Amino acid sequence: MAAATKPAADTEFLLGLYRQMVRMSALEVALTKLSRDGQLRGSLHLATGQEAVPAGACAALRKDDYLTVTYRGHGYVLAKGVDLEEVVAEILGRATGLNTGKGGKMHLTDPSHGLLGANGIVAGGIGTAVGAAMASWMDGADRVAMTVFGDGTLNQGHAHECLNMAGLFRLPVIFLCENNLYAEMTHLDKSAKVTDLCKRMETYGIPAVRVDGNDPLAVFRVVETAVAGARNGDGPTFVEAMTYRTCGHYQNDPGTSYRTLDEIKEWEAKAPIPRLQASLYQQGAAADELEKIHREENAAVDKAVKAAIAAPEPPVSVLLEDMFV
Amino acid sequence: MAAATKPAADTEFLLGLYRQMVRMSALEVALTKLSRDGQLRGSLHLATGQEAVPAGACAALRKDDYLTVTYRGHGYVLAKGVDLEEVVAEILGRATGLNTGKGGKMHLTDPSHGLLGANGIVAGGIGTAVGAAMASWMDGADRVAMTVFGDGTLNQGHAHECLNMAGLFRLPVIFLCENNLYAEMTHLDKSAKVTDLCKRMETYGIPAVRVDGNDPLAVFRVVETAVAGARNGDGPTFVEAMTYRTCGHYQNDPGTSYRTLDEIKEWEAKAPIPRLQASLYQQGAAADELEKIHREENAAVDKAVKAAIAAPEPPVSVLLEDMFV
Amino acid sequence: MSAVAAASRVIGYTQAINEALVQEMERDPNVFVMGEDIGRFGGMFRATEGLLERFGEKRVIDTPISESGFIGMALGAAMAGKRPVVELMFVDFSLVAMDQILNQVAKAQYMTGGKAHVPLVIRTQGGGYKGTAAQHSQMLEALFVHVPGLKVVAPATPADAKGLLAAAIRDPNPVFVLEHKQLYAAKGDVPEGEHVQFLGQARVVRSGRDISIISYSYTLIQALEAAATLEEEGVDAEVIDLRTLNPLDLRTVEGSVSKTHRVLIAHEAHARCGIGADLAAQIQERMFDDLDGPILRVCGADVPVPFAQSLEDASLPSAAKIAARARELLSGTPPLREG
Amino acid sequence: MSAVAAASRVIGYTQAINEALVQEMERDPNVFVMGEDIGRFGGMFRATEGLLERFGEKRVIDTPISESGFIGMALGAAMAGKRPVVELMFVDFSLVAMDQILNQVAKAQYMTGGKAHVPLVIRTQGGGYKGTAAQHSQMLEALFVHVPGLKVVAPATPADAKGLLAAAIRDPNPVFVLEHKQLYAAKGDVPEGEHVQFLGQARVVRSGRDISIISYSYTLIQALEAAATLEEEGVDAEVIDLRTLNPLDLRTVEGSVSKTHRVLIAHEAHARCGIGADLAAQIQERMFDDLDGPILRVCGADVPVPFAQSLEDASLPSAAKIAARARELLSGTPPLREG
Ligand SMILES: Cc1ncc(C[n+]2csc(CCOP(=O)(O)OP(=O)(O)O)c2C)c(N)n1
Ligand SMILES: Cc1ncc(C[n+]2csc(CCOP(=O)(O)OP(=O)(O)O)c2C)c(N)n1
Ligand SMILES: [Mg+2]
Ligand SMILES: [Mg+2]
Repeated sequence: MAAATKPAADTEFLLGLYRQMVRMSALEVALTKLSRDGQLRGSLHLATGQEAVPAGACAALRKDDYLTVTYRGHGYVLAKGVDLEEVVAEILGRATGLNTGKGGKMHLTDPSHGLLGANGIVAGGIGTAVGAAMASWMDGADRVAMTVFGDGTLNQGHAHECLNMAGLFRLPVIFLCENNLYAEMTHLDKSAKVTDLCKRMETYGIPAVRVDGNDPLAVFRVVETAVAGARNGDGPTFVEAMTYRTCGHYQNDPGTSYRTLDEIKEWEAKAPIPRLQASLYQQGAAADELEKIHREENAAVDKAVKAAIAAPEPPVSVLLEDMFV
Repeated sequence: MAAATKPAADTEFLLGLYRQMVRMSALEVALTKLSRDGQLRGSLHLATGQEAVPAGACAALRKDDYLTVTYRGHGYVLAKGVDLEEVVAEILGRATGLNTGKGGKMHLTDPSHGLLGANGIVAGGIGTAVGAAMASWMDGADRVAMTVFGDGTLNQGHAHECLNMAGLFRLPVIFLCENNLYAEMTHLDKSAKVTDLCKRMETYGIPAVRVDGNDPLAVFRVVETAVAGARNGDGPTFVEAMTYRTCGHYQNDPGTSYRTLDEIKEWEAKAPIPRLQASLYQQGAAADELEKIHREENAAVDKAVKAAIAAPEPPVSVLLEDMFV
Repeated sequence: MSAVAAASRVIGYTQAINEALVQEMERDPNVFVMGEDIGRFGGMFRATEGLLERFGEKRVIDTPISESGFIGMALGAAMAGKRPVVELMFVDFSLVAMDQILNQVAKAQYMTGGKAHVPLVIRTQGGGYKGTAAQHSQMLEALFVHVPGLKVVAPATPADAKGLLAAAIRDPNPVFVLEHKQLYAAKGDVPEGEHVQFLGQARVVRSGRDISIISYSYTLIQALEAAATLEEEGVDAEVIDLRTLNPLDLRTVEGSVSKTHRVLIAHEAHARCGIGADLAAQIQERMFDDLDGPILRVCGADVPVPFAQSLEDASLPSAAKIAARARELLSGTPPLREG
Repeated sequence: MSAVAAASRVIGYTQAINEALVQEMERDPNVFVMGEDIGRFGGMFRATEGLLERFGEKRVIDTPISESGFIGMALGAAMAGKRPVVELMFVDFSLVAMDQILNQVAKAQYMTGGKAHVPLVIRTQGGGYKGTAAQHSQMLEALFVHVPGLKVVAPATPADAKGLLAAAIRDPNPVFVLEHKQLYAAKGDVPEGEHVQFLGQARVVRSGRDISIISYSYTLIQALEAAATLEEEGVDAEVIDLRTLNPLDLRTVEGSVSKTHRVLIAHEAHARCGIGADLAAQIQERMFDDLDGPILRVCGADVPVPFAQSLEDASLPSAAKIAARARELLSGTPPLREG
């Protein structure tokens, strides 16, 4: 998190990004297994192949910066520093969960890390982030907010209203759009005439940058710049991270009925984890070191899963609690 | 209405536009009086100074073309050919009203003239028009739809969603925006960073034309072109008519607390009725003829008002009717 | 309509919906469907599978994620003579389109003095029990009943899913059809061929003399289970499926209450200002002297649907809770309302 | 809070609101207001007049016509430690922001297991009698009560308008404050200086023994008028102002019912799934044996509010209708519910 001050291409920093991606991936593998085994309830929206965006983007944020994400946002939640065990316990509906089991995967929220919520409604959390940015702007503080959403989300009215106001008031907020080409099963081409999402920002007077979303360092750099601008009073930035989910939209979608295998393979070949691995090797990182990261992250996830499974479900006695303070 | 085939600058045609504007203005004068006398309930949103837009735009539509307007849309309703007496009776809440007194001024609706409704919700009728255009597109018919709204409306999510879909499906719909610089008391500058509304259409892939909204002939010409395109399968057009309401937002707003008198005067000098009058004189129209139009339209409005006042209110027995067919 | 019992076979609730759509789209070229991922993909719950291939892309319209926009467009299309059947993926998402649904669609006929005709169907699904948490598990029918202007239907069986949807499509008014995600996997006898029911008719699913259990949608299944349990205990429960929530079939309800004198209403939606409250108020208004005890309710707890299984179970109705509440009512000493 | 009766004077409902805003903005720099035309212009109903001059443009924020957006922003600001007081010009417009209100604001505290804190106030106004027709005359409180998560307040007097709004702003939870357009012109005794009431407390406005008339908002004024008429006829009506609709003060209601044994509920909102239905259901559940007759209601008709005066009058409650319904109840032979 404090990485923003690091020289960006430094191997240690890259290893940090790598670790984030590996952690996220390890979590996805574990969750997929739990879901198949019937131990994870509800829907599971993975982001396989998109790991570089959360890793890179969150590295540019401070712990106290605000963040809202979506049902597909577990990578950001981890990269923002939220406790892995609490996250897993929440996803498994345990009393020890981040939100005492009441929220579940779609509603992971931890204000102590600036995480103002994942969301189950497309665009639903955008206003929250823009409003948090407004609070910072009111106080003349240098905290910024980031809100993450997909390509399809720009067609939802709420997104439009918030983008317009962020542009109007010049609020310190980063709109991070993961353009993975599809909204559920609908290709970008079928949801808007104008598929150049950066161009669509001209209507709001919000500067827009497109970035290779499978390169965590590239993502980090553009978000870092956007964050610096926002802290500095320069207002919002829209970042379009070009990426792809090589998995389906959710656990019951193989993802192949509306996409060609060629397209999927093409993107698998550009998957961010092997790609960063390759460049780390090029920079002289030791295989040992990378393996150790995998081992550690797998172990951490494993431990978190075991702990969650061992933990109790919330007792019925808390059912009516937490409605009102 | 059949005017679309006329040579546009023909005096007779201009006289027709003039008559529409005069009718609308006569109605506004009468309604203002009724409102002051306490005979007209609810709010009254006038469009003094904006008469050229409805006159010009509706002249480019066929009777069977669809139209949705706003609380400020009485000018369109008349220009679309809806019966004046029924309109006035509705505005006065009479059983003889266009909508049996149930709707009132904000909800004037007459599908037999393609009028699918005025609306009390900002942007609320845009979807209706776009959907009617979709029906026409499905049938391969050449009916088009027009929807009228103000500058402030583009900041409402529903407008965004509809514009995007109209662009995507290339529907035969004309988005007619009356840019009168204010949304209620809020200047355009204070509601969006980007105040070039035509530019905002780029995000939807919708061609946009700006026109002098105080020149009914100019409005007619751009709308005529847009309509021809839409009938021809070329999809939607956005028309931005630059105009100004020289009255307040509604009957209790003098309109002076948020605008300078200079600004108001400047626009009063450009008011469309005297302006067209001047050019009609230049084209050799006789004063008699114009006076006759005023006389006739005043008389028609007068008659409509008298008839409405004499008409009964709807009987209580109909209260629960019209919910379901 | 369906006067002669047609041949039937056992099919699923989803297939029954699909049959109704095919049936009505074949019958009337003005019927079309619209929604997110309903065409190429066949719908998140497979209800629109095969329609695109069969009816083409001007009658099976995939939309962007713009519920307010496309419901508004459906209104315009309906006013222009079409018969749109919109799929709203989750009823929870109705909240982004509420102005179009409640201020526009619901009011158009009345406030135009009958000049606007809005033959429009919104199909959607709600309900919990699947761990989909607070924003994907709601039952929001009360909102669509409170603001007048929509007929509201909630089929509990595959046969009703077909027959009520067909009726909704033929109805000249806007109809809100609330399916239930737990029912998509349900199977049941469904008439082959044309099958159209009447809107506004409740059904006595199980006849009994001791207590009237009134329910609808998925909770109806639980009510029947509860009735079976009660039977073993010597209680003869009548079970009524409301099926249509607006307009209400009060005649059927009254017939039952005048026989049993005891009423239990069960539904999954929240209690406060819910259908159960509404029905209880109406029953006691009309039949106060017929009642041998208070009208009780089993409802979803008045909290957002929690994710964890233990809490979700605690928050939602079950056959056991319905049976327990019935026993309390019959024992004559009902405690205060739960929760 | 307000334990010692402060000096008071007669002021208007609008000014009372304005005083509460000034009082709370002076007290807590985190309180800010936001909405359409509330700053430079002072608000369509003048409730925010003078605030911009006094508190500057970072605490008095004029917004574009983007209700969903700015209510979402208020949520974020609240979670970030601010205390936003949003003005929604008409409650009818809440429908364009319903996802933010009911799926986001209302659920945030519960579904985060209490981790999110949402001290947010939405101030708005509803109601008819002014010929503003179907989309500007609604009373939609039932929607905000049905979906749990908001406290809902509806002040009927200037003193309550001040004291309840101040309480709402200080409350750590999201509070929906529903004012009434007919009340803006009302005048009444309002304490000077700091005046904060408790949320969740009903008030016995008029004590009586024969019947409990329960109401709130503008209809409360009509209920009091009806009680005065009834008094002339020898009927001693108790009138209760609910004031807070969520949570309900059932204790006060029960105290009254156990004394009068007859209940009439009056409100302007639609009947079906309304607050009256909800309260009736709860009262009969808890106090069935205390009731000497059915709980009756006077509600707005279940149609969109019509424009014409004759129909609007017919569709909405009045003192005369309340008195008439009370007489029916007392005569022991109430006919079926109107409409
Ligand atoms: C208002 C609303 N409409 C529809 C949905 C169903 N839905 C969930 S995810 C999704 C697609 C979102 O696409 P995109 O914004 O591209 O994000 P991605 O899932 O690709 O990350 C849809 C339509 C929803 N959750 N909320
Ligand atoms: C959803 C909604 N929000 C707010 C309002 C209140 N309102 C009525 S007119 C208006 C201004 C609209 O401005 P513009 O679109 O420029 O149209 P104009 O009135 O200038 O013709 C507003 C905010 C409303 N009717 N609906
Ligand atoms: Mg996407
Ligand atoms: Mg304007």
